[in-house]
Amino acid sequence: MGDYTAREIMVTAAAQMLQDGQTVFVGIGIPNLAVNLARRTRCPNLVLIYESGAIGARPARLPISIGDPALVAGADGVCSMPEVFQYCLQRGFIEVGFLGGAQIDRFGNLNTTVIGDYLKPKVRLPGSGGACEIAVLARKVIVVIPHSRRAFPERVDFITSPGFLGGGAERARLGLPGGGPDAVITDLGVLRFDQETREMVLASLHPGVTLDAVRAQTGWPLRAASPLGVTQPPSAEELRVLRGELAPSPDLA
Amino acid sequence: MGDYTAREIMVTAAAQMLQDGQTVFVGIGIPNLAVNLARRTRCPNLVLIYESGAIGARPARLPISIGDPALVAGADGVCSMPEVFQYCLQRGFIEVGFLGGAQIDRFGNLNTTVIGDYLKPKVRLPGSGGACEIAVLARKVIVVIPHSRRAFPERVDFITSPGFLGGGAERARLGLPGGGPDAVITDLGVLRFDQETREMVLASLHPGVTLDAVRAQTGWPLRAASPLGVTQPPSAEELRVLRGELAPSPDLA
Amino acid sequence: MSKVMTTRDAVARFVPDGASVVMEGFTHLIPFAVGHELIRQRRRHLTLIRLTPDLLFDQMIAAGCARKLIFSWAGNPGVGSLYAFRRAVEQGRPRSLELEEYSHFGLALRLQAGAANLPFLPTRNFAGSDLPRVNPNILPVTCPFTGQSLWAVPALHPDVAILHAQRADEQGNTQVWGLTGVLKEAAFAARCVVVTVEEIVSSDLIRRDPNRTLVPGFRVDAVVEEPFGAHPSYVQGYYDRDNDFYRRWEGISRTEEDLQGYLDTWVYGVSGRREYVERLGETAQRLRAASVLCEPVNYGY
Amino acid sequence: MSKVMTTRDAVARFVPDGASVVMEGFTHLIPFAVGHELIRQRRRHLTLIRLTPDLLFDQMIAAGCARKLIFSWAGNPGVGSLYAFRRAVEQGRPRSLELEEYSHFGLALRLQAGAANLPFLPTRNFAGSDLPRVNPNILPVTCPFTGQSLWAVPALHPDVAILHAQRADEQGNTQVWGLTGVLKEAAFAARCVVVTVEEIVSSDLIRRDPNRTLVPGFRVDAVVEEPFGAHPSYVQGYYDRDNDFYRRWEGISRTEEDLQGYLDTWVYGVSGRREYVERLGETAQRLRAASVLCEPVNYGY
Repeated sequence: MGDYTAREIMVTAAAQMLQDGQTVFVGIGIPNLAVNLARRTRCPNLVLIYESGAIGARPARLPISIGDPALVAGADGVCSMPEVFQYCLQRGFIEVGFLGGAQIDRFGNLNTTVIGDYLKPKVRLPGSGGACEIAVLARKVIVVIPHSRRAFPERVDFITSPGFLGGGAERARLGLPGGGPDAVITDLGVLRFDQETREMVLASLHPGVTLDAVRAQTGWPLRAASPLGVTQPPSAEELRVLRGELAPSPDLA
Repeated sequence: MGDYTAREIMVTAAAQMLQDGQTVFVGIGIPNLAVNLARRTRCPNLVLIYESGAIGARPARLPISIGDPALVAGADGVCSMPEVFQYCLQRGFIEVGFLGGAQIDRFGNLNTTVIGDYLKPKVRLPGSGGACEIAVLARKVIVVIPHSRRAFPERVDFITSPGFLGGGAERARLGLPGGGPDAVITDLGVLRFDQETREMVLASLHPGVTLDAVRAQTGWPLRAASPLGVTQPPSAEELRVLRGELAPSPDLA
Repeated sequence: MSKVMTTRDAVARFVPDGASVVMEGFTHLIPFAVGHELIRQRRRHLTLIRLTPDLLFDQMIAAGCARKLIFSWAGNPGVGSLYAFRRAVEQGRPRSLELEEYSHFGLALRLQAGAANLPFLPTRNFAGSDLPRVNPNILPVTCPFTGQSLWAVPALHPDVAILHAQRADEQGNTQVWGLTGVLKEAAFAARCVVVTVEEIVSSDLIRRDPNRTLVPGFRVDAVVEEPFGAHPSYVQGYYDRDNDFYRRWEGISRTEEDLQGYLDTWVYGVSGRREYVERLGETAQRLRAASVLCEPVNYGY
Repeated sequence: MSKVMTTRDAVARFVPDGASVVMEGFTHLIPFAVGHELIRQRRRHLTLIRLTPDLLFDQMIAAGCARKLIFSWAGNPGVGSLYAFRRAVEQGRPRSLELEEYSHFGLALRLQAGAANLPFLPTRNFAGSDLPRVNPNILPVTCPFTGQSLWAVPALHPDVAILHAQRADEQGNTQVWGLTGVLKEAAFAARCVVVTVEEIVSSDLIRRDPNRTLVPGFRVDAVVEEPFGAHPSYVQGYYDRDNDFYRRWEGISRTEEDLQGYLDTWVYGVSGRREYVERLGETAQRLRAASVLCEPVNYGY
């Protein structure tokens, strides 16, 4: 890798998937960084919507939570949560939703609920939050998740947030309104979904990463696109913003 | 009659049915006068809710419409109309709702939709507005309507706002949440409903009105309570408020 | 990405003949400026949607714009009838008018279902009323938990929502105070949204009080600055309702001739709202709102 | 009809053992003062309801108040786990905890159905998720108009709603700005409502800006003035979130001993919120909000 961290290229790869003027549903962590980076660089007219009810947010500091007061001050508006979920998300106005998770499987289904059995969990995770509805209802979903064998099992222990379910036309058959996962961004590369089988396919490797390294961290025989691309690394401008305005505030250091 | 008009005793009879602290759904016309009179006299803590969304209104002038700006200035709050209908009325928080109409029948069903056939009406009336939901959902309903044979037919041409339907237990059987009509106030007297048959029964005559005069204006053989009461006439204080603060403003003269 | 345009352009661009148009505002904020422009541009075969058709739709019906009316209360509040509406329904003049009729709650719920993109919403209303008998869009639904029978109405998705508001910025972030009625539901239910406002203001002013934003800019297609755009209806903080005109409407609308005379003078006879307000003259002055300011609140953290 | 009382009295009067209690506020306005009083009064067998249990319910679970949790996201946002919650679920300590789990949308909708007094509300959410498989309160429903299958959740009617807000008058007319989350739905869904506020203000101040009223007084049973009542959560315009404390919770909650030590000092060791704020000392000063005032608007007519 170059002069940037694995986290930084995840952020910039996610930011590069956005187009100016889009209406984006933002989560915490890397998606939050990615969207705020895009807004400060290529996409000044991005509309940031948080499930907390902040509409058109312009946070002056990097919000640690999706309910941060900086998301309200200077925003275009505030909605109640029933309104955000119904009038924005269910109504189909969210063009891009971001998701993360503890596990993702080959058809893009996500688990943030439990590791192990639901009633006797090995690890109890936080649960859905707004993830299930983003997965079902957003026009498209971008997943950001670090690559590991544990995080990329053949099947997830629990489908919190449906991707393409069993693959093929199953998602469409069940009538899910949203388009489902469009890309998965990890610390090793970017993955897309086959338009027929809906199986995850490696689309690009981050600079310096090998296909074998990705396969070693994936719990099923991972297909790779051919030709296999190389992810565009963070630009100097992006790194400047990420390490400057978007650096965690001192009290979060 | 004494030193007051038929309209004035309708207003005071309606006002006298209210208790301080009640949550009241207010319509225009006489109910509006009655509720504002009660608030200025016996019931300073009456909570006035208008279907327009004004909550705890304290109009400084007599509102000509239920959407008057004087209902907002100085009110406790403002709700959207879906909230008023669902969170206030359907939730069961409205203790008293007022209704008027072009026709009322012996079981308290009201018509404000059409005279004649629905598809080929002789007279097209305004329709339900909020009346249907007040009739179905308010804990109890007080009807204010001038007495005439035309307005008191055996059966209404159209049930806009259900009272006790065919009488007896029919309203309960259909599962209407609200208690239905409690009293009907006319320019001749006050009528109540038999607890068994749910038929309208004359409860009191306004001073100087005879039972025969009421029966002559009623489209079915009207029963009268025994003993038959006499409606309490407007007090000097009530008349002072009605003719002073609650007189129509100059531009409405 | 300014969305600012004129009323004339907004109407030409977003409201074709045959469109279904919701024009909301409960007593407050009724979009008369756009209604008059629709009459001037001789729009035809519209499906007009409002809880309270009011003088606005009475004028549009008289002018021949309407094919169908979806409504819940058609009267002149506190005054009397809408005579153009009654002529259309009772005598088919100037043309017949198809009616689809709800109660306020029912029609508000149709817009709410549309805004939420649900095919239906349930209600405890309507039991015992004859409304479901004459309107096939009110159907029973069974609760999957309790087995209880309720009534349901389907979503309404008008082609256009036309709203008037106190203020918006150039991107369409629209702020309203006073009565909000079903404005938000109408805006989210519709396919596109035209907003006229008393004032186009800076985005900074909007963003200093985001809780006042009723419709966010991403939902708005056109913004028009149209002062006095709601007269004879009112705008809280700007001007009072012209109750005198509402009362006079009872006389004006009683005959087709008088109503036509009104339209000739006040609608066809002016090029737009600015000329209309000039013609209003000192009536506009008389209606100007007193200043009754609220206290500012702190958004700091 | 003043409804003003102390937190101690409000808890004693409105929250019996075994009650179902919704304590809302999404990141903003979390009612910690009342939560700590519930712990101090050793309330038991509560059904605790929140979209995001947060540190508040982690503390109440550790203190043994909870029998059941109805929730949709149980974590420490941006930081890590709620370890008392996890110990209860994974190891049954200090006692087992029954879970009833939704997504945010699902649980918000249950409160909305409760507020609207509907037995259920439909949603296009949940298709394909395993949530309906583990929660029998998510059932299919068929649209009577389109025949489409959707999912539905039932109404939730908690015994008590506990909310914190910026201000209210003595009658309970409660004003909120900034994020409102599901506060209104919780207040209307519940059987009774306790509101703590940063400031009890004059009714005149409230009535000068009625659009800011989120919960009208007729819906409120008790009003308590409890400055800093949401710390370590925040109140827009009053104080910032104590993000540092949220981060330190990761360490405090990891062992039962450290968590108990926290409760001994900050909950059992103080008589109420006033002493808690004194103990916070200059942290409270540090968190005080800057002044970023909005412009007043005109309610005149």
